[in-house]
Formats: sequence, C-alpha cells, structure tokens
Amino acid sequence: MHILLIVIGLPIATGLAILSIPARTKGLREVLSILGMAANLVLVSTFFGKDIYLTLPWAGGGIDLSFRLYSFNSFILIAAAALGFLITLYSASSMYGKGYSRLFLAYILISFGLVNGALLSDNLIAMLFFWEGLLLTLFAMIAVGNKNAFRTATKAFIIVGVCDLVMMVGIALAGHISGTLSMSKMAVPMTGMGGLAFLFMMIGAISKAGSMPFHSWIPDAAIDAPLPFMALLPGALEKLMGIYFLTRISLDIFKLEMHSWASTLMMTVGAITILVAVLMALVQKNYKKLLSYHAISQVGYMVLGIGTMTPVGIVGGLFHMINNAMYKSCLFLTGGAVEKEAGTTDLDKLGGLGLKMPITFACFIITALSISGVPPFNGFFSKELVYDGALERGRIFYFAAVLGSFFTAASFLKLGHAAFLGKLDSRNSKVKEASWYMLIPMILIALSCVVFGIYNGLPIDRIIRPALGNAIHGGHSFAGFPKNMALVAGTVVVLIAALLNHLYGVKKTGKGLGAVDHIHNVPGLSWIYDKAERGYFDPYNIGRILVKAAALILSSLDKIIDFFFSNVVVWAADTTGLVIRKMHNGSHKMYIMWSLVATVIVIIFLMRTM
Amino acid sequence: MNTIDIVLLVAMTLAAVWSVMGRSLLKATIGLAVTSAILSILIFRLGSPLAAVFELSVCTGLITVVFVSTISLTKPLTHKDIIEMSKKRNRRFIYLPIILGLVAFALIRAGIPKGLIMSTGETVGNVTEVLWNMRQLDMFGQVILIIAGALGVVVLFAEAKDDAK
Amino acid sequence: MTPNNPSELLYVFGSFTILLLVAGFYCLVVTRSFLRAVIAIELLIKAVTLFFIAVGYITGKPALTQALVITVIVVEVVVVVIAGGIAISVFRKNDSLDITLLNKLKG
Amino acid sequence: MMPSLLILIPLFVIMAINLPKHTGRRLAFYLALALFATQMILAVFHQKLFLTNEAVGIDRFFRVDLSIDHLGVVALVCMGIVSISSLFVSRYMPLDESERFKFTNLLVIMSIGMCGIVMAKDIFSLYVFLEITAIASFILIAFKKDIGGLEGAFKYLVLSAIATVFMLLSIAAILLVSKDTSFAAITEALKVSGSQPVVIAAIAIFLCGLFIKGGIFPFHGWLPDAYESSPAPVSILLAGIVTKVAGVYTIMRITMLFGSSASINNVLLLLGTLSILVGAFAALGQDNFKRMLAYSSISQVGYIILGIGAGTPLGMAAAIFHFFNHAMFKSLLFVNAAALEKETGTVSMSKMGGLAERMPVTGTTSVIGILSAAGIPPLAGFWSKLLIIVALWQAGRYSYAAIAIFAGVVTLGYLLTMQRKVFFGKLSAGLDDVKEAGFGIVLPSVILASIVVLTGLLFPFIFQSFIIPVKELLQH
Repeated sequence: MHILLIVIGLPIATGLAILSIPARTKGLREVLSILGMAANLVLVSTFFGKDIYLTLPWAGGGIDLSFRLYSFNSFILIAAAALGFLITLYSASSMYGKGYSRLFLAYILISFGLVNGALLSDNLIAMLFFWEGLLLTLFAMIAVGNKNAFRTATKAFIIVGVCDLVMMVGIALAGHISGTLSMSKMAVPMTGMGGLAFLFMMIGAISKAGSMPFHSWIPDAAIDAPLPFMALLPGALEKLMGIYFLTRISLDIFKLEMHSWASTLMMTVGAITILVAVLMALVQKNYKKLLSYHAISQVGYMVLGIGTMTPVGIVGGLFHMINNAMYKSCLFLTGGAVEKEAGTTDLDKLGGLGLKMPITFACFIITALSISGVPPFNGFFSKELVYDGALERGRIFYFAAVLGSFFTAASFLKLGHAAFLGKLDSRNSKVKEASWYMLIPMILIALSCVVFGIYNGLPIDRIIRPALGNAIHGGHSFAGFPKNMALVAGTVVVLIAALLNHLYGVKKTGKGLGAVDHIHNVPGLSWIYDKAERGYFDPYNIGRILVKAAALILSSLDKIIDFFFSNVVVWAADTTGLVIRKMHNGSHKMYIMWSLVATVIVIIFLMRTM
Repeated sequence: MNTIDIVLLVAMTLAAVWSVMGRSLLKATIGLAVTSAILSILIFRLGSPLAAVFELSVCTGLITVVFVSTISLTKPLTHKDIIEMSKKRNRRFIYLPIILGLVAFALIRAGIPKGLIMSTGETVGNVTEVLWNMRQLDMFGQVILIIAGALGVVVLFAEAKDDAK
Repeated sequence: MTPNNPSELLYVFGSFTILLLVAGFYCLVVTRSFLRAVIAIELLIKAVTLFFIAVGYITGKPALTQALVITVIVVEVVVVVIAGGIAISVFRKNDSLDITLLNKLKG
Repeated sequence: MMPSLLILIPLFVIMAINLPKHTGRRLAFYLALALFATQMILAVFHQKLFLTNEAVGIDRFFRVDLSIDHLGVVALVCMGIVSISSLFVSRYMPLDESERFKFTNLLVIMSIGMCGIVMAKDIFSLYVFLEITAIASFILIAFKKDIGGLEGAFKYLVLSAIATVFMLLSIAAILLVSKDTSFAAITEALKVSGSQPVVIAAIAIFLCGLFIKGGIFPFHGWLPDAYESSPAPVSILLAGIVTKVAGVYTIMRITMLFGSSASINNVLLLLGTLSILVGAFAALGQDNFKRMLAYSSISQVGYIILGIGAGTPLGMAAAIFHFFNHAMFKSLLFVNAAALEKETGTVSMSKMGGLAERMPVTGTTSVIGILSAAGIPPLAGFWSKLLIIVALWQAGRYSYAAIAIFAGVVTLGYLLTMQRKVFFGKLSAGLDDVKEAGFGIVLPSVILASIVVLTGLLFPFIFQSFIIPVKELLQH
C-alpha cells in the first residue's frame, strides 16, 4: 500500500471502526478517535517537504487517481492534522456522554480522510470526488446537532452543492481546453472560455472557504450545529482547502497576471467580504454567531491577499490562512467552554465569567488580540503583509482592510467585555473552570498563536516560501518586523480608535454589550441591519421564492392545456359530427343533387388536368 | 342523315318534355310510350332494325303495361285533386323548358367539335351472330336477371301473406 | 343539312342526348310522385339507347351496338318491374306514392 | 375446367333448388352452403384447377371471356366467407320457411352477379353483372317490405339508376374510339386516343358511377339508409362484400384499365380522405348501431380508396389487403348487430347497456372487430392501415397520410363509445331476460373473429404469399 493511500485510508478506516463499535462501551470511541488523529498527525509530519507521486488507472480518458505530495500541500496537511487532533481531543471530552458523539467523531475522522484525499490529489476529477465527499460529511455533522438542525443542514447542502456543481462545470471546461485534467500539467489561457472556467472554479473555491455571497449557511450552522463542528470545518478546514484550491488555480493552472480582471475581481470580493461580514458581526448578541461572522470576514483578508497577485500579498494571504485557522478555532473552543459551563451563549445572560474561568479568559484574550491584529501576535504580522500587498494594488483595498480591522477590534472588545468582564450574573454563579481536556487544546493553540507571532520567520521562511517556489516571492524574505513603518503606525492608530470607541460605547450605555449600539442605531445603517437580520439579502431565501413562483406559473399553464384538450377538442369533434349528421336529411333529392354536382366537378377537374 | 331525323329528334324531345310535365300519371305514361315509339323509328333509320323492334315491343309495350297496371293498383286521384295538384306541380316544372332552351342555345353556340379521331371499325357479321357468338356472357346475364326479376315480383307483389299478418 | 361526316352526326345526336338527359335528371330531382321518378329513369335510358345507336351508326359497327342495346333494354325492363313492385309496397304502407314521405331515415 | 364454372354452377344450384318443389326448399340452405364453399375452393386453387386454358368441354360452345387474377381471388374468398355468415344469420331471423327459401335464392343470384363482376374482362358484361347485383340488393333490402326497408331500397334504386346511366354513357363514348368493349381493346384504344376530351369525360363519368356504387363521400347518400333499414343478414352481405365488390373492386379494375394518371389519383385521394373524415365524424354521435356501422364503412372504404389513389403497387396491394380485412371485421360487427337486434329487439345504443355479461361471445368478438377496425396492433386492421399509410408516404403524399392517421383517432373514439355504451356499464332496464344469441349467429361471429385475429398474427406469412403476388400483378 502506497504511503499516500495510507494517509487517506487510515482516518476513514478508524472512522468506520468507530461507527461499528457497539454503543455500550464507554470511552472506547473517544480514545480511538484521538489515537486515529494522532496517527494521522504523525504520518503527515514524517514526509513533510518530500516530493511523492502516485498514479492509479481509474476511469480512463484522462481521469485517473493521481496523487502528488509536494511542499505546498504538505504544509497545509500538517496544519489541518494538528488542528484536527486538538479539536478532536476537545470534542471527545466536551461531547462525552452525549447521544450523537459516536456519529460525530466518526464523521470527523471520515471527513479528515476526505480532506487528505482532496489536498493530495493531482487529478481534478479525483479532487472533485473527495471534495464532494466533504459535502456529505458537512451535511451529516450539521444534521446530527439537534432536531431542527436538519433545515440548516439542507440549506448548507444546497448552497455548497450548487457551488460545487458550478465548479464541476469549470473543471470540465478547463479540462476540455487544456486537454489534460491533472493540475500539475494543466495550463489554461485566460482568454474567452478559459476566463469562464476560472470564474466557475473560483466560485467553487471561495464558496468552500465561506466568503460572501455563499456564506449564509455558516451563521445558521453556528446556532444549530454542535460547536466542535464550527471550530473544525468553518473555522479551520474549509478555509484551508478553499484557499489552497484558490491559490492552485490562480498560480498554477491559470497563472493570473497582476492587473488582469480576475485579480481585481478577487480583491473586490475579498474587500466586500471583510467589510460586510464584520459589520454584521458587530451587532450580534450571540457569542457563537458573532464568531461565525468573523470567520467569514477573515476569509476576505485571505482572498484579498491572494487577489493582489503581488508576492507580499500572496505570502500575507497564506500566512493569514494559517493564523486564522489557529485563533479562529481556539476562539470557538473558548465559546464551547463558556457554553458548556454557563449553558448559554447569549451575551446578555453572560457576564463576569473572567474570574470564574480565568484560563479560558486568558486564551480568549490572546486569540482576540491576535485576530484584531495587535502586535506581537501572529494576526498583526499577516495582516501587515496583506495591507502591504493591498496598498501596492490600490488605496481603496487598503482602506477597506484597515476599516475591517477597526470593526473586528471593536466587536471583540464588546464580546470580551460583555462575556468575561462586568458584574457576575446571578444565574451562573456556580460556573467553574472547564475540564482539563478542553483547556489543553486551547492553551496549546493560543501559545502557537504567540509563537507564530513573535518568531514569524518560522512559518514564512520554513513553510510558505519553499511552498510557493522562487518565481513568486522574488527571493526576499518577508519575515521579521514589517519594513513599512507607515503601515504599522496606521494599524496602531486604528486599534487605539477601536479602544476609545469601545470605552465611549460602554460609558454611554453602561454595559459591555451596548458598546457598539451607537453604530448600530445610525439611521441608514439600522434599516439595513434589520433587513439583513431577517435574511432579506440571503441568496438562499431569494432562490426559494423564485422556485415557488416558477412552480405556480407552470401549474396554471398545465391547467390551461388540460382545459383545451378535455373541453374544446371534444366540443369541436361533436359539433362537426352534428353538422355532418344534419346534412344527411334523408331526402333522396339531396343525395341525387350531391352526386350530380360532384360528377360535374369531377368531369371539369379531369378535363382540365388530364 | 337528313332533316327528317332532326324532326324526329325534336319530336322525341317534345314528347319527353310533355310526358314529364303531363298533369296526370296516365298522360305521363302515354307521353313515355310516344317518345319510345319515335325513338324506335329513329333507331330503325340508323341502321339497327332488330334493336328498333325490341325497343318498340318492350319499351312501348311492356313498360307501358307495367305502368298502367301499377297506376290502377294504386288509388287514382280524383279529378279535382289532379287539377289542384297540377297547379302546384307546374310551378315546379316551369323551369324545365327554360333550362332545356338554355342548354340547346349553349350547344348550338358550342358548334361542331373538331379533331375527333374515331375508329372506323369494319362491320362484322350481323346482329344475331354478334349476339350469340361474341356476347354470350351478356345473354347469360340476361337469363339470371330475368330469374331475379321473377323472384322480385314474387317477393314484392306477394300481397296475401303480407296483409294477412 | 346535307349528308355529313361523323363528327357532325355525333354533334347532332350528342346534343339531343344531352337535352334528354337534362330533362330526365330534372324530372328525377323535382318530381314528388314515385312513378314519375321511374318515368324519369326510363327517359334517361332512352337517351342512352339513342346515343348508343348513334355511336354504332357513326363508327360503323351497328351489329355490336344493337346487341348491347338489346341487353340494356332487357335490363331496364327488369329494373322498372322491380321499381313498380316497390312502388306498390310503398303505396300499401304509406297509402300514397308521394316520395317526399320517404325521408324517415336521416341523421 | 374454366372460370365460367364459377357462374354456371350457381345457375344449376338455382334450378336444383327451385324445380323439385319440396325437397329443394328444405335442402336450399345446405345447397347454398355447399355452393359458397366450392366457390371459395375454386377461387383459391384456380391455377391448379383451371389448367387448360384452351376450350374444353363446356367451353367449346360457351366461349366467354372470364379470368381470375389475385385481386379476384381475394374478392371471391371474401364473398364466400361473408355469404356463408349471412346465410347462417338468415336461418335465425324471424322468417318463415318460404321467405327463407326466397332469401337463399336471392343470395345465390347475388353471388352470381358478384362472381361476374370479379371475373369480367369486358366493360359491358361488367355493367350487366353490376346490374344483377343491384337488382338482387334492391329486392333484398326491401325483403321485409317494412317502410324503412322500402325507403332504403328506393334510395338505392334511384342512385344506382343514375350510376347505370353514367356507366352506359361512358361505354358508348368509349365505343367511339375503341373497336370493342373488351378490356384489351379499350386499353389499346386509350393508348392511341386517350387524351381526347370526349374520352376523358367518359372516364370521369364512369368513375363517378362507380363512386355512387361504392358509397364514396359526395355520392354516399343512399348507403347509411340502405344499411340501416335492410334486414340483418342483408346488411351483413351489403356492408361486408356487395358495396365493396360493386364499388371498390370495380374502381381498382377501372383505374388499372384507364391507367392511373396523376389527376385520377388526385381525385381518388381527395375523395378518399373526405370519405374517411365525413364517415368518422358522422359516426361519432350516432345512436343507431347499424347506422353508425354504415358510416364507419364509408370511412374504412375511404382508406381503401386512399390505397388505390397512392398509385404505387404497394398502395394497391395495401388496398386489397384492407379490402379483405374490412370485409371481415365489418361483417363481424354487423353479425354482432344482428345478434343484438335479435336479442334486445332494438338497434338504438342508448337503450342497450352492460350486455357484456349477458352476451359474452358477442361482446368479445365485437371487441376484436372494433380493435381491428380502429387499427390496433396486432390485429389485421392495423397492418393494412399501416401499409396504406406507408404507401402514401412513399408516394410523397404526406398530408393525406397525416389525415389518415388523425382519422384513426376519431375512429377509435366512436368505436369505443359504442363498446362502452352497449357492452360495458350496468345492464339497462328491460334487458334482464337477454341471453346469448343462438348458435347460428354465434358461429359466424366466432369464425370471422378468428379470421381477423389470425390474419393479424400471421401477417408476415400473408404478406409474402398474398400481397407480394398482387404487386407483381401490377408490375406489367
């Protein structure tokens, strides 16, 4: 068995094993899942950086099961495996004893097998096969949450499914144009159909990453789906895979130039995602929903970074991807801890938990600061690189990014204040610190955020630059403190402004939750907020309305056709019959006249034509 | 072919019209007999003596007898009915002479058709030879016909049983 | 009218046949009495016989046409007899020979 | 042995029936039955039997110009079958001994007339035998001397008199150009002077005469009244074979004689299509069972005329095949009508209802008849209609083919409504004591139904042996 096949097969096998274990055995499932993930992490890290190829004949006609491990996808595999291990550890403990934990853990492992498969596969169709598999586990994991999670699961399934279909068309087009389906050998010009192919595949990639306009299932899933799911997939894996595929198509397959329409399109999508998502996050009253909107807005930074097509932008985008994966999952884990202890994630019911749950609070502070881009944490450095790239390509993108950071900072200040500071609510007086199994992953991830922040050469020089190859990043290193001091100054000013805004908000309303109400109630903005809250702009709802209208029109058309055939045609036949029967009025004179007249006509006709 | 034939033809047509327009059925039958007599003279003049004899005896004789017997079997209309009937009938039949006049006028104007290629067949044998040797099938047909006619008479005229029932 | 060629003869006899035919058909369509309809049929047959004999005379094969005419006459006698029979049966049923009553079968 | 035997034997049979007063009467039925059977056997094996063409035996002094070809064989076979079924049905009609005897006589005369038409090689003898058939049908229609029958007979008499006048006029006009009235002489004469106006008029008039006899659209006035009013066995005979031999078969002969020129084909196609449509639509709303079947006959004859009008050998072969199928399923339907009339005493469909369980055999055979009439595979009607439509298609007459297919739907319409009204549904009042028709009526309907089914199933075999030879016939 080839090493690559083991990497794919092992997690799936353990997942199936978990499924087959009888429900009575306590704890065996959790242990097995953690061991599975650990084995996966060890395996993946053993062959980091090697170049391995494997091609198996599969469906013929250019479609074969070909896998390729090289620097780029190996580092993403490691990131995914590490995070997966920690989150599985966390979810095993947090979901211990719950009914659906057996299914959930199995799904986690199976989806990891599929992620490995997708990342490793070199043939687009093979990648598509694993990519669609993930769609199923996504649906299953949401649906397993609670009873009415099924509706959100279908919503997610439809949105992601439709985008996958579009991606499939893109892949077919690209395959048709380039003649081959293996990613490493493909080279598709951006003219005409090639551009269309790129657009379709880009839609597939950013929809997997969860950026605008395909994001609307994530906030719903935040409420319905079990929390570890949010931490694992929307938090980490989906971002990794989406951005990995986006970089592969824009750098390897289509080789975009700096100023092509595609890159500007990506940048605008990125910028819009940053701004709109963070504005929505600002007004959320629920811990998990707020975090989910941030997950969407962070994707905007990555797409913007890669969209700039500048070396600094791309490296910044990828670095941001890793950082986001870390602090986003850790934030979700803190949310999980709060939910497990306080029983709710509504911010107005929480308050003053900082004393009760000091370690969770500490991890929250570290990851919140890094997501807001406060130096010395990792978020700051990757955002600076993205700012540098954005500035190079256009002021507007830089301002959008910076504005995004301002709102991110403001919303996390509100979240921290509302949840952990302020006076302790009477209900959760008996709240105590989360169990160690849940705390260890949080602490580890938080520490890794700090490490990646301070010593950021490690990720950039050792992992990202070799992955991209010299052609792209022009040989000079981006590690260390950002060169462009003006940018740093800008960021610091923005952060201070966010802090002042928070203090002003708190003073004005008296409680942490109201920190951003003054922004919320701005006349124009509040109208949009109400509409957005009720889901008017959600493409999924618009689609559903269109489908219902089409059904109505078609059924009425059908009724008209039925009426025509059952009434009009029958009436016509009967009346013709009646008329003809009336003609035969029984008098022989009539019949003789018919015959004579007809004979005269026949004679004339024949005389003329014969 | 000379004027006498034309005269005969005209006379025949007039007799025919009179028979059609005739008030009572008897007059119609007599008219028919007269037409038939003139026709047999014409046939005689056109070189078919046997056919003329047949026409005279059968058409003028037998058919007139059949008609008269049928008329007698059916209730003769009273004199008054005939007069009243005939007034109505004349209104209907008045158009006949007009139409005949029109047709005659059209035929005269049309003139003699040219370019008619006709086969001048050689005169083969006399009638009896033709009838008995070449047309035997027709003779056989006539025999069957007469049997059928007899059966028809038996079936249709059989009065007793029908009325009794 | 001096002795004449075949097409002239055909024209004369043809037109008189047509006249007789018109008279016959008119009477057949217009008449109300059963027997007068039979007379009309007889008239039509007379026209045909005239035409037959004329054709025989014109094309010089009188023997053949005579044979045919004789057969026609025999056939027509039988037809007239049957028509008479039907007339009497109708009279017995309808008590009148008016054929406009014979229009029960319609639709 | 020679074809003329076919018309001489019946003459001896008539003599045998009529002369010995009593024995003849009782034996009449069986003698007639034997006659029709021999007729069919002679027709089918005529090649083997009539080996010697030169005059031998009776032929020496009875030199007569008769011949049988494939079209003739088909017609003679149909004649035999239909006459036998009519004979059977007549035994069970409420006729007393003497009437039944006269009926048999007329039936034999009718068969002589039809045999004469089928085998005639001379246009004048064709006329004579047409007259014999006509006279026999006048008497048969008016057989019961009820006012309906008399009216039907009168209408048929008047219209067929017109047809006779047309035919005689045309024969006289043809004699202008032809040396003799035999088919051979006429074809020869037409080759020479076929395009003269007088001759064209003659052809047109003759065709119209035959249209009247065949009951084609504008000339069909007499047909529904004659079929409706005639006694049951007579309507079987008329609908089954007489109108078709006197009308359709003769049209086939005449189109072959006069040469199927494009304009004649156009006339045939147009009138055929109109007949199909008028027949189908008129039959749609009928309440009288026999009158509906009469209109359906007009429609089906229209299909045969379409076949002839296609002008191709396949068209003619399809026409003769539909001729045979129509003879079978139409007489089957009329036999069922006779059974229904005898049992329920009425012919109006609205009074009948739910008779399927009381008269199972009649019910099933009528279903077979209907499906074949509507042209539903695998029954025979389907194959012949298919062939006609294929012939039309090959001849490039797409619109006519389309209309023919459309009319199939209407045909199915009126036939199924009939079947639903009469046989399915609940038993209507007053029909409680109805029981299955007697053996005499059931036997012919079963025979005919099995013929219809067998021709349908054995179609490939029939196509080779029966239809292809007909095409060769038309090749030369």
